[in-house]
Formats: sequence, C-alpha cells, structure tokens
Amino acid sequence: MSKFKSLEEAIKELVHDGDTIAMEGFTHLIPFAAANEIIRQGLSDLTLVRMTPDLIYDRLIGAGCASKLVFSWGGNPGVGSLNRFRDAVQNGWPKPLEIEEHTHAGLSNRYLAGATGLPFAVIRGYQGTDLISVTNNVAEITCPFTGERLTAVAALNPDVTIIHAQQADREGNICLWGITGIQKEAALAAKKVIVTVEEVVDAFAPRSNSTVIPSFVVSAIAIAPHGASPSYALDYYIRDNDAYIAWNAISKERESFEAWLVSEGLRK
Amino acid sequence: MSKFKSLEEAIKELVHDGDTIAMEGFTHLIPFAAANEIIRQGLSDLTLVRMTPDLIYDRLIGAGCASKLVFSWGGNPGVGSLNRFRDAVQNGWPKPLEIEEHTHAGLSNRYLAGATGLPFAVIRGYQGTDLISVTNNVAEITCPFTGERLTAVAALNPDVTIIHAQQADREGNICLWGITGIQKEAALAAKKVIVTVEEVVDAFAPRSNSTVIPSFVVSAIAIAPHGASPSYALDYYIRDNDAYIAWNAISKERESFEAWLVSEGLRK
Amino acid sequence: MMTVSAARTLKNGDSCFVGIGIPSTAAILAKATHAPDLVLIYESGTIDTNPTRLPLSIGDGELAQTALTVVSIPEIFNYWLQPGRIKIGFLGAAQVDKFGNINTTFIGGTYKNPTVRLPGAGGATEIAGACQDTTIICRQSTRTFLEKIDFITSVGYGSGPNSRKSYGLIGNGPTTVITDLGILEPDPDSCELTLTKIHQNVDVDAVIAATGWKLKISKDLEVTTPPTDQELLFLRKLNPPKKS
Amino acid sequence: MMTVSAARTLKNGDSCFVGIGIPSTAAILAKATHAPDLVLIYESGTIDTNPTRLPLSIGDGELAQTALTVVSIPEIFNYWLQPGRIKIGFLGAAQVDKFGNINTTFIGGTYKNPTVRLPGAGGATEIAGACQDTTIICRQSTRTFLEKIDFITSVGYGSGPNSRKSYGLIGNGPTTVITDLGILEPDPDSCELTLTKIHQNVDVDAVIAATGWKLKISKDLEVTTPPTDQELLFLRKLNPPKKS
Repeated sequence: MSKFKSLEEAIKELVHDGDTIAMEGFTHLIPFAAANEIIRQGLSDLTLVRMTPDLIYDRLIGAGCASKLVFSWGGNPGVGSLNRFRDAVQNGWPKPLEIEEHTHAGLSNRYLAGATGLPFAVIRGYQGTDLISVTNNVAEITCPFTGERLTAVAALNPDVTIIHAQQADREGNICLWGITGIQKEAALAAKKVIVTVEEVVDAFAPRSNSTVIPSFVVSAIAIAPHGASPSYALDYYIRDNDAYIAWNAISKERESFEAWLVSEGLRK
Repeated sequence: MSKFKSLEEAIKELVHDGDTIAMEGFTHLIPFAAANEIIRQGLSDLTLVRMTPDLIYDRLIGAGCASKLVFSWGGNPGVGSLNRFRDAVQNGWPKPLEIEEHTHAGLSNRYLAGATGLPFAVIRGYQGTDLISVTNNVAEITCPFTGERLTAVAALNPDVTIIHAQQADREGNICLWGITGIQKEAALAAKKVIVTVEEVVDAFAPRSNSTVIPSFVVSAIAIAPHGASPSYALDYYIRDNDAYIAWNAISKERESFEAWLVSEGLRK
Repeated sequence: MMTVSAARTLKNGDSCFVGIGIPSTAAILAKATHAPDLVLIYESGTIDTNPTRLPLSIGDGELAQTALTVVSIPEIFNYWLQPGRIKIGFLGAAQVDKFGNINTTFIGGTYKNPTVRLPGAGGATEIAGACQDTTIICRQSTRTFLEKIDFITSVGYGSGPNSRKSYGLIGNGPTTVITDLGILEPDPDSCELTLTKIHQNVDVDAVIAATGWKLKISKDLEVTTPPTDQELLFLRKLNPPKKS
Repeated sequence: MMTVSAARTLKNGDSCFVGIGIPSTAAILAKATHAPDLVLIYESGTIDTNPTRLPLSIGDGELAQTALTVVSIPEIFNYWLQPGRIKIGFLGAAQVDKFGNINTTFIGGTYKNPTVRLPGAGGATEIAGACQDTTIICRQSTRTFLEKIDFITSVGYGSGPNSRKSYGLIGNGPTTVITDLGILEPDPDSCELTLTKIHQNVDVDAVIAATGWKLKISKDLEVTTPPTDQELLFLRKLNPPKKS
C-alpha cells in the first residue's frame, strides 16, 4: 500500500478521460513531467484547470487532451503568447476549447473554497468588469451585516490535482519551498492528489516559507527528477529560459508543434 | 520616525480608553508584559478580544480595565477556571462585563474577514447550537450556487492588536515561530499594531513554520525580554507552569488578587 | 479505564483531533501501542505531532517541536477540520443529553446570569460538526447525563436522526461515548445513546441510576477488556513527575 | 522614458505591487536611486524583494531568494492586495479608454470568436481595484487609446466619478497613465484622462492624433525631465546580457 509509484502507474491509475484536473505551480515547480505523461497516455476530454496555463497546458491543448480550460492568465510568461491556446480558442484546432475565465483572485479563491469544504468563497472584485457576463461560477452576494454587495465564486474541487515538489520523506509527506503559489489549496480541494518530487529524503530541513503537505492527503507520489523543467525547482535547477523562448517557434505552427510531439516521444 | 519605542510609550501613544483591543497568542507568545503595562496605566472601558482569555485577560478583567469581552474559550489551560472572569460574569465584579462568545472557528474567521478587507467570512458551523441565539455578529447566509445554508461571521477590526514575537530585525520586520496561532490575522485586521519582542537581530534565520510580518504594517515595536512569561517563547523560555497553577489561588478571592496587583507594582 | 477505552477507539493510520487531558493521554497511548501511524492533530495548529511527554496545554512547545508541520489557527479550522479531513475527534463535556449534544458553556441559572460559568465552545463545536466520528469522554452521573442540558454548545444528533443533515454538519456525530462506567453508542435508528459496553465490576443498575434519562441497554451488552499490563505500564511512565 | 517616468512615481517608503517588464525595471530603478526603502511585492507571493537582476518571470527564483517573506497566492491576494494595504500598482494594457478602463482579454471579433485572444486578467483586475493608486503604462496610438474598448478586464473610473464606489472598489483608481508620448492624469471632476505632461521633443498634436477620443490638454501642461545620467547608467547595467 505504498504511495510511491512510477509516474506512468500514477497517471494510469488515478487520471481518467473526462476528468477535471488541476496542475498547479506558479511559474515555479510546474509539473511538466506529469503533463508529458498525460499526453503520452493519450488522455482526452479533460477539463484543465490552472491559473496560468503556460507552456504546460499549451502542450496539452495542442495535443488534443482538453475539451475545457479554466484559467486566469494565459500567456507565455516573459515571452509572449500561447500559440496552441490561441489556435484552439480562435480556430477550434485541434478541437474546440470551451473556456471559463477568471481573475487570479477569483480562481485562487475557487480553490480556497474547495479546500475549506465550503461551496463558495467571497472576494471584492469582478464588479464593473465584462468578465461577469462571460464567466460562470461567479455571482453577487450581499453581506448580511452591512448590506454591501460582494462577489461569490463557486468552490472548485478537481477530480485530481497534480503538483511537483522538491522533496518527499519516506513516509510520503511532501515539502516544497520558494514560491509555493496555490499548490496547497489546489491539492486540498481535490478528490485525489498526485505529487511528483525531485527526490526522497530522510527528513525535511528547516527552511523559510516551506509548505508541508502530510501524507494522509496524498494519493500517489512519483519520483521525477527535473520533473518541473523547463520551469525551475528552487535549490535544484533554474528556469530554462531558452526553452521558453524556443517554445514560441515550436508552437507557432501546427506542423512544427506536431513534429515536436513526435520528437519528444509523446506521440508515435 | 523609528518604530522602536519603550513599552510604556507604545501603550500611551496607541491605546486609549474605550478602544477595542486584541491581544493574541495561542498558549504561546502571550503578550503578558504589554497587558501589565495596560493595567499600570489604568486604561478602562476596553473591549477585549481574544480567543482564549487565559490569565492575561483574567488580570485585565479583575483590574477593571474591561467593559466587554469577545472570546471563544475562557479557561486556565490545563489548570481549570478563570476566577476573575467568572466573578465578573457571575457577579459583575469589579464591574459588569458584557460578553460576546464564539467558537474558535467563528472568532478566528472574524479576524480573517477583518484581515482580508471583507465585511464577513463564511464558515460551516454554529447551526444547531444555542450560541446563535446569544451571540451577535453571526448570521445565516445562503450559497448563491447550491442554495446551501451556511454561517456568516462579521469582520472584526480592532483599534489595536498587540502581539509578542521572538524577534524583530533592525528595519522593524517581525518574526515569530512555533505555534503562530491567529497573530498574523489579528495584526492585519487591526488599525494599529504593537509588537513586543524578545530581541532585535540582524537577520532572521531560516526556520520551519516561521511567520514574518513586514514592518510597513507595524505601528510600534517594544523590546520586552521575557514579555510572554508566564506563557512561553519557543527557543527562549518554557512555560512557567507553576505560575499557571499558582494563579488559581491568587485569583480565587478578590482580596488576594488585589494584593497581587499591588505586589507586582501594577496598582499603588 | 476511560483513557484505555478511548485509546482503543483509535485505529492505526487514523487522523485524530486531540484536546488536552484524557484525549491527549489516550492518543499518545494508542500511538505507543497498537497505532504507531496515528496522525495527531491539535487545534493549536500542530499536525502529526509525536509528543514524548504529556503536553501541559494544547499549545505546548513540545507539540510544535515534534510536529511534521505547524499551521495557523484559521488554517487548522478552515483547511483541516471544516472539510471533514479528520477521522476522529475527542470531546469532553460538562453535560450530555441522550442525543449526544454537549454543554460546556454554563450550568444553572441563565446564560446572562449563570450559576457556574464554564469555558465555552473553543474548538469543540466544529470538532463535533466536522470530524468523521467523535468520541465523547465524560464521567457519568445524574448531574452530567441529563434529559435536557442547560445549553447546546456542540451538536451531537440534535433532536434525532435528521438534525445533523439539516444543520449542514458533515461528520457522523458522536459514535462513542466513554464514561467511567461503560460505553454508550447511538442506536442506528433513533440515534439515542444506548449502553453497549460496561466496565468490569460495574453493575448495570448503577449505570441506569447514573443517567438522567431512561437509559436503553443493548441486548448484546458486552464487558470491556481491562487494561493490559502493557497499557498500564505505559500510562505510569507517561504520568508526569509531580513537582513538590 | 516610460520606465524612468514610472520609476519617478514611486516614493521612498511606498509599497508597490509589481508586474514583469517595464514595471519591474521601473521599480528596481526607483529602489536603486531615490527610493531605497521601496517595498516591492509581486503577485507570486514575494513580499519586500530586493532583486539584483531583472526577473525572467513574475515568479523568478531571484524574487523568492531576496524576499523578506514569501506567502501563498491566496494570501497575497486576500491578505495583502484586497484590503488596500498596497500603495501603488502598475498595470499594462492592450486597450485603454478615456476613463482608464483596461482591456487585456481580446481584440476584435467577439469574446467567443476573438480576432486576437490576449492573456486575460491575471492579477490586473484586483490591482486596479484595490491598490491605493494605480499607474498604467502603455504605448499611445489610436489602436490602444480608444473611445470604446472591446472588453473591460480591469476597471479604471468605469463610466465616471461615481462608478468605483458603486462597484465597491476601495482604491483611488488610475492616478497616472504613462505613455511613450507623455503622461495623462484624471481630471479631478470628470475623471477623464487628460494630458498633463509631455516628453521632450514630442508635439502636442502628435499626442492628440495618437488618441482615439477627443483628448483634453491640461492648461498647466509641463514637459517631463529627461532621464538623468544616473538613471541611464543604472538602466544599462540592469539590462540583462543577451544570449546569442
């Protein structure tokens, strides 16, 4: 009953066609290895949730794994646009992509509501924007004490959340540090949690701003060194910025993207 | 314009009769030195807010500083009752004490709402209890997505929050660790924040679970070594459990309590 | 015997929300004996603690220093307790009624003018609401086990089988009540607390006499197993040295 | 010049919510020159960072390693931005209207069938709502400065002076708009963006021609001070080495 599995096994056992999956990591610790495995296994009809779709979802969308995207900022950070995302939204290629679009505060609070076992969370936001009219899962709510009108966002509870962390210990507890983003909330909101890690250690060292996720809320752990590359893992490796820049050319045309899928062994 | 002041100055400048003040620290880092200074300065008509009134508010209540108490658990932890609190509630001595009573989740979420700039927070709780009928600042709220009925608690924004921390750095940033309780939320909910610290250091060492509060939200810092005693400051000193036990006898009778006030130099 | 019975309700691998006193002792005992992988969680924010001595308070430094991680108070309640992640919660009580509702607020008089003012809710209300199962630990007498309690601080089964759902409480409610006389469990249909186990050398009539409502007795009433030597030895070791 | 103008809007001791690109460069420049105690906060959760090079992304490791503290995403938005603790926020824009409302969602076509799909809101909507003051940085042309924008992603002054209050937005709104041609500020009564400063060697008619609405010109129009040698030197040093 060990939670340690190969990445292939973990994805095969826990992720299914049609699932809602969240893969989080805010510019840091993005679970690229797990995403590649999802493409390799040819999963389809996924609802993909992620604040910043980034290269990782550009790949999944271009590979045809997704039917819906829930997100709050869809660019190639520091570089420009996400070409496969744009091709899907603008031209429906390789298949139509339904989108549900939020602000960062809105989507992070959808996870927060999910993690706290509530059906919604309250924020001050969205009002006056055109987002309200195009986005589901946002509603007005009135303060029962002051009468003030605020915004409610519906809880998000993914079928599976996948994150990458620097370390697991031998009991299957998880430790990540540096920019820890929305990983804890995304994990705690999910029905199942897969974590890929750089390495397994005997004990976690004291570190500022580290986040520890206890084993008892984790479904499976896969050891995946460099599993966040081309993003970075603080104290392990830096961001491969050339890969981010190169992605612009790779993803620009459908043909160059498909050639890349084959060259990476993600498609035969 | 330094934020470093003597404790006497900090209390004199920032705390006034009639204020709502929160002094937090969950069994750990309880700001006893600051409370003694409030008694010494003879402040009155305070609304005291604290999850666990503990010995610290038993003293302030017995000394007649408070007209109202907002709390969620009023005992002498590990020992028994709070005698001055009971005398005020049961007999109105030394003056009547209005109480507003919550659960831990309720009161901590009142702080949370205050810290996040919202007029209320939502929890799953209170329903079915008799607390609802005796406590203000609790109301039913309906989820706009599911129709589920939940509980809203009103934001709490103290005039002043006072906490004790292990360290400040020379720029006035604050670091506390170990059990960090509700201190961050209580501080961020307040209009003004006073922090007493064990010592000033050049830089904070990396530590698991440390909480750092940036200088720009702190109003005043007073160096007060042993300022949390008889509670404890992790890595500085342990809880003086004898003092907790002794408090039961000191606080038992009005006379013994008043003699204690004089003997500690808190009253002439 | 209450401590040992409480410890035995904990299974290896469970997560357990622990308070100070008997619950802490029971949880540490369980972890030292049959449930080494028990995950202890305290409302002070310490998750997966491994205390080597009895904590003086719920926020003892020992708990922080031996914990896997320590989180803030809003996090422990909002992220960990409220969503129902925790398997077992322990609760004490000043008064209990036949539906396992608990009073820890006041005894006698009125709320505004109580005869005895008690500490209040603390974390108990949410533990009672959100833990998957709760275990109540309370000495049994006609002063504590009442037909009607003075104040409902924490909800058990409310006024019967449908109450918890109508209140939006996600946990199962009090599945075990451990007293100095025996163990009560809710009737599967009516949710009324029923005597299902009795401690050695205790008379059933004594239990009935110590109960403020007409106590129902399970037809499969069992006698609890007395503490083992291992359990007693460990409890003696754990008992903190008395100061003079 | 946009970078230098942006840097100059920052005062020593201010707190500033920074994005990547010109805002980051401007903030680092300000901190290195006239505002050493500027507190830089990024939406990735890094508070009081002191980067020694330009970050590659908003979540660059450099920002975490030089920060006073790093917090989670929900905390940075809910605890720090939403309550209005942050003095200045920087915003970019694909389209701006005369009330400083911003579009970063799509250009042309409809929301469901856009001609050009842009990244979307990110943190901008809340920065626009909750920072005490916001500074918009955007090149000025008739493609970007429009009478009517395709989508309101982030609210400036809405449809005029009372809009922000009715939306519950607690910040003051866009107090400065910095372009490659000059600086626009809201009229104190109408909230309409008005040209108040012009960069050296730029013609007022050129600014009017680059604006999609009938641009008002302040009667106290000033010329901005050109970058100083110190500012230029620092910017050259900061420019990251190009990779071949």
